[in-house]
Amino acid sequence: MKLSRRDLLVWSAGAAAGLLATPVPWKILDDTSIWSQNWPWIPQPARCPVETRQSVCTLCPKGCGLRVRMAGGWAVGVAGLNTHPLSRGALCPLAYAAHQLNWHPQRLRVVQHRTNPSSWEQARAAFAKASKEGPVVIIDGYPGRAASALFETYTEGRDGNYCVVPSPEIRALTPYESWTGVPAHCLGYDLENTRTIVSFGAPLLDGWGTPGRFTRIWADRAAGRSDPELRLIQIDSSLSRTAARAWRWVRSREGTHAALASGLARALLEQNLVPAHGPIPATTLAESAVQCDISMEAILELGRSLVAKSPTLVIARDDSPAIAALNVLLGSVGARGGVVRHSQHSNLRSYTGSDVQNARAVLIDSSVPWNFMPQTDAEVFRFAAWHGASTKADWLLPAPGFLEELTDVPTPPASSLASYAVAPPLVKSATEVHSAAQFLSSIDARLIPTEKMIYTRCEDLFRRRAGTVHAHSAIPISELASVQKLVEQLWQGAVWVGEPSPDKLRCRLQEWPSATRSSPPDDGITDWIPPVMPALASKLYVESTLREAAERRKAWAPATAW
Amino acid sequence: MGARYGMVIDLDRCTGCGSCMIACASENNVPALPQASPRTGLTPVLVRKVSNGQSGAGRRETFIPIMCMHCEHETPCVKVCPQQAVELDKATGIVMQMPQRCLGCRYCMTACPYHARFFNWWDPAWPQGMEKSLNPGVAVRMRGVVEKCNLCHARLHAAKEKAAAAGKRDIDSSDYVPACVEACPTNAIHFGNLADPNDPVSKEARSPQAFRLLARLGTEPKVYYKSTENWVRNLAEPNSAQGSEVQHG
Amino acid sequence: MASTALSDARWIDRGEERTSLPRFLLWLSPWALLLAVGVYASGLCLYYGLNQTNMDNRFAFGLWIFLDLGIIALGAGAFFTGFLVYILKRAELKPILNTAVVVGLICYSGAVAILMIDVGQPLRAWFTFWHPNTHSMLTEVTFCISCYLLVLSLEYIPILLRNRQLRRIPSFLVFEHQLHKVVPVLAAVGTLLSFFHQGSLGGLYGVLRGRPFAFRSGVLIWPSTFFLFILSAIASGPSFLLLITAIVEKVTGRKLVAEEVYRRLAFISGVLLATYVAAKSIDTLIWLNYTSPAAGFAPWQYYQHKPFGTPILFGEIVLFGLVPALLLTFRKTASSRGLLLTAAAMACTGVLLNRFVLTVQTLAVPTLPFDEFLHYTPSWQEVASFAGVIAYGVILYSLSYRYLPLFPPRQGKDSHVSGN
Amino acid sequence: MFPGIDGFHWSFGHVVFLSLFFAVVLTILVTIASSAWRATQDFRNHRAIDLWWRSQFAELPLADRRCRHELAGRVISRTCDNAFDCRHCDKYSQFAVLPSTGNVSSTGLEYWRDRYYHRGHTWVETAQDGTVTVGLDELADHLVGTPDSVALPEVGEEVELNQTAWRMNKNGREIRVRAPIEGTVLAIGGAQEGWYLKMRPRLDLREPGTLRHLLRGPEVQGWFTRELERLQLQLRAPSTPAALADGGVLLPDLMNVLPEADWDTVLADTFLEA
Repeated sequence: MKLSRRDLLVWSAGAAAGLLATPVPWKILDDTSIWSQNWPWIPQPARCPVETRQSVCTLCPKGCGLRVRMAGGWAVGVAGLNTHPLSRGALCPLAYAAHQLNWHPQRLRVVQHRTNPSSWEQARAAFAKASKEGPVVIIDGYPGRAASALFETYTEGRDGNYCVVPSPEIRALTPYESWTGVPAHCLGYDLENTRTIVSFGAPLLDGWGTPGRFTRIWADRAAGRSDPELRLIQIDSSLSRTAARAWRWVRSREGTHAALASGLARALLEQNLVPAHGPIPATTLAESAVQCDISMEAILELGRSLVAKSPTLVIARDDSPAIAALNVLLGSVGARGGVVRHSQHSNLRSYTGSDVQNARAVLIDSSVPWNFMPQTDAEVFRFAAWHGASTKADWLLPAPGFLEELTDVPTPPASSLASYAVAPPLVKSATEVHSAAQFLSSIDARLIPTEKMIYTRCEDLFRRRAGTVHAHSAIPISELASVQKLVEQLWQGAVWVGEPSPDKLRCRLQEWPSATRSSPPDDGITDWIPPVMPALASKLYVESTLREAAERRKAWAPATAW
Repeated sequence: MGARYGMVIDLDRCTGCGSCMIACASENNVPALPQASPRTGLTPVLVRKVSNGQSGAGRRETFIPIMCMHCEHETPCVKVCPQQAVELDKATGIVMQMPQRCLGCRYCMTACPYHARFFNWWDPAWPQGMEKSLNPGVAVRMRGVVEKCNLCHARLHAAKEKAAAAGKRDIDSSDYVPACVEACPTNAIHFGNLADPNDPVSKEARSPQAFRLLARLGTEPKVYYKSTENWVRNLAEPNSAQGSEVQHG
Repeated sequence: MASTALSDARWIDRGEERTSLPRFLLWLSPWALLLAVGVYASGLCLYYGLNQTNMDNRFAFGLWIFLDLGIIALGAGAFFTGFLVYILKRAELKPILNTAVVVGLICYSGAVAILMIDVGQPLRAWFTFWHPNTHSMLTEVTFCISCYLLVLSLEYIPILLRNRQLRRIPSFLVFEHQLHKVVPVLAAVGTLLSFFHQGSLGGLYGVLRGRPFAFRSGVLIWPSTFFLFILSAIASGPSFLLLITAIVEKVTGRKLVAEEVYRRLAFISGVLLATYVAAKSIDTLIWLNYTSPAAGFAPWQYYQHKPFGTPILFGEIVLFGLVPALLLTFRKTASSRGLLLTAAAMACTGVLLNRFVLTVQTLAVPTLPFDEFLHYTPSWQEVASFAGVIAYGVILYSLSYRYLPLFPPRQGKDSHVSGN
Repeated sequence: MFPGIDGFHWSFGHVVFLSLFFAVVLTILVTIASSAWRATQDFRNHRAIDLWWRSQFAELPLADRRCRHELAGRVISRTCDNAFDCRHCDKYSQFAVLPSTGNVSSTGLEYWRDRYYHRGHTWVETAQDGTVTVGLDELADHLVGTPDSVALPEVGEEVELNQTAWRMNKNGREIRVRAPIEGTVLAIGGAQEGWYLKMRPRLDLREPGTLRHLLRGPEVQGWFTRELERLQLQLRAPSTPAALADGGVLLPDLMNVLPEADWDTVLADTFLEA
């Protein structure tokens, strides 16, 4: 029979109908959902096995332990390291997205000379030239590292200056320098053993010190208890995060912390709650009550609760000596659960404006807060991983970003014990970057490269045979077979922690410091602000109303959301 | 009846740092877009700041992390989804959202009394190169679909695979910890199996200090809260509550 | 009206007075412009996504859903008239049947178009037919509305084919002739579908256990809003038809249907509206005293937010419910044109208000104790799409009125007064 | 919903819901399919043309739809409900058909006793050989006068009752002349001998019913009278003189005489154009 067009039509219609009865077309239809999920412009995560490495965070000097999830040579996740003795598995919120930072649009990728693209060669030449002409000043924001030592030796060589921009915690400890003769960098708080903490505006639960350290202590011993083992008394003008969770919140007028401190001292003395020897504050109880807008009874009551559970520790946000003096009055300096000494560093000079007076070249390490800027006509070489707002420098030199360089992690500020850790380079940098230390040793061959120095430091630790290495378990260093073992451990994210410093801390107070607010530091830095925020920080600063507007402006605005 | 995963969040311990929010977003490849706002952002865990409404020295504030409550009974979102893109997993009690089946009608969002569901108003995007930092375990959701907390289902999946590889039937509870739980610096979020009476979490859930938000709606949420402060516990039910959210303009 | 170049007289039914083509185009042009803007806005929403709107995670439904529920309610006149004429054999309503169909088609097609923009993934809209969750009211709505839209277009075909030129084509006319015979079947199906989706649209919010402001107890699987929506829809539908017809008469300055048709519509609308108001009041009382408190919400909480205070409740039930119901029911008031139209307009407003309260206020009132009362202002894209739909409606109706026999041949057609 | 689709579970709800839904869809499709099918059937067995005529007839103004018995004055008023198909009209026999008398009309319009008139203003004249002649009547002639162009059917073409017999064009207006009877065209007459068609009717002329649908005698009289009244009204357009006084005589070639009249309507009413 011949096939007419009609037959053909009928046949194809039947075929189509028949096909509908099979799963094929329906399955295909269903799969379009998957296709519409994977449009070419929607980024897809890499498909590769994930391994976990341990390290230490070097974004700020607080040295928190990290567990980094790695995939295809890149960090894909960050979590706290529970075995870390100080951070105890906790991190600051930003750290959880720190692995994004290296890809931040604000990442500094090329050498910039007054905002024009330049090269490392030109930068080296310029620095060499400038350093021949006159003294070099190197400013460090993270003292105690091998790199810091390198900076020191370099400047010593050429009658330059090496000085440090201290973190707020260190700054708060500076008053004790003059009273104890111990540099602030070597002092810390024995939070683990104290039972009453009076915080004058210090954000203890909001990123103060090594974040995990206090939050864990507080959570274990204080949170949600009507009569906690650890009493946290927060003195704040407004209901801060810490105040909201503190055992007591004492509301005092903005900027009257020092006055309140003096008032408290008077209260303690008048009620004979402390041995009355040594100087007496000029401010009377009544005066401070008026200044702080608190009733005298409240101050007296506060005084009583100060000594109800000892040891008591007073922590200030700024470097006001009047507040520091309270610790002296309470006898908490050098005592258990008070202000203690953790190690013997050489005396570090905190930065003052005079340091850069006659300098020809100023080199600013990437660890210096971005908002620090020396007033000088010298040529400024600034190392930075991210732009932040630091473009004022003559030279902008791209430094290694998060987990991109080998560096050692000395004792964090305000720690009660000395510690030492190493952050190995886990990820490679997309572009050519050099740390300030590498930069200097590439100029001056006589300098010992940091890698070598870190190794020698490990050798010292091993030779001294004091303290413990905290890996998965705590091992006394004396039990380690060789230096290699120690190095191995440290490179895998272990932390060495020293013993309490043996020599007693002596403190004498000639006269009571005035309650007038200490002048703000001449670099204008009062708080550590990250150069940029990881993109995900927008969850806190843009996509929620969790943070106060002011806070958001301060932290987010400079960090220029991408 | 398999496991019933749930949480008890100790509000006394929550300092409102927001680590959970960022850890969650990082784990689940949630994009962070500059054009987003508190009302259009994607925050599967959202820490909300609540005050007792007073000012001055009498003022109290607390932080309440809100995530999907994984309602057990009459789950509002599951009931309304027109195309089975939301399902209550019988084996785990997790309310699963299947983005590749969602058509973005947002009916489930209007159904959820906790505002724990979020719509992808924009195409997901990351700065140049940052996609290399995405978590390989989780697919990125596209524009125009709804997403929410699925208790880090990728981690549960990994834990199951691990157990299977070891030839075990049940997963090791230490292998399955959602990102927010892991990240909390004060261990305020406790995670466990509410179906297991010996699980510390189910014990905690029965404590007198424990409460659930809007429990009287009868949806049996599986996220419990816990507080020693009365005014905080009163936030559970609208007509006994005094508090109000602290909005920072 | 000699057949000049710019004349479409051949397309207009003989003996029907229609304005000249230029004037007609002039009338259309502003609407066409509006429509163009609407299409552009919708295009933006489809291309760039719903970030073009001002909706957000808390106000996940906005102006569009309100529009959909509103116009679908008003479009109910279509199926209800069909029901009355074909099923209940109320022949006196035949004159407005065609208008009812066109209005219905406009309302439903407009609503579906908006829905397509409103979903985040229009490409996956068909998934509802694919993985239907039969427990979801929205599934029912989707199924019924899509079917009913089909029915309406089928009902529209006969009207279309009766165009003066089209009916010269034998096959068209014969097909129309045959189709006309089965229209009653379609009307019956349409009635079934409409009853269901009008109800399900109400159920849409009534089942929201998580939104005690909207949640209602009910019978079987249907919350009370299911039935209230059906009632309010069939109550307002006739009023809307009445209004439209009156407006068309005003615009064209011609008498289209007998006064009796108006009265009939008004009466039906009035009686149904009265029934609705009664049911609604009972439902509200049950909700205020039992349903809502059981969920832990004291009723006063809903109405403490201005401007959504108790006045809105009063307006919904009394001012725009009871009042028009009485005005429409009683012959004395209904026979006065002014009162009649006012009442009809009020009835429609009342139903729109009800839809507004259920869609917008539900999302605005807080659920969590520490929630704020939310505000939301639609973006210009939303408003423009909205306006676009209205423009589309006006245009489609104008064209249908001009070229199709929407209304019975005018009395006096036989006296051969030549058109001007 | 179909095999191979993951994550879909059947439930009782699905069975009920989906079957209901598909029942509805089926109903809708069946209705439209059936009407389409029946339409094609109509074409197949030639009912289509009749249907077409009937539905057009329904569109005609009442005046054009008067029953012949009314025209003849046998009933007061009656509208034809059978599309002028008196052949199959049960009412027809109820009235005796009177023989026609006289052929002179008072209207000044002549009609022939032996001609059968169609409402479309055509007449049929039978010949002994069983053929018929079809032509335009007086009134139509007066209206159109000499057309600009005429399109007659081919010889041998089939012409259907009530369908187009031929087309004329005048002053840009197309005029369709409806065929008074169905049959085959045998010959056509040109301009000089007046337009006409010679046809062989499909039905046998000896059958009494064959020409029953056409008007005769007094019916024509009444019909003409009414048609003239209509014209009077319609042609009394503003700014035109009385084209014909009552009892007056129609002017020839009215379309040229009164160009501004509503010819659209006039012609349509005259030639039964809906």
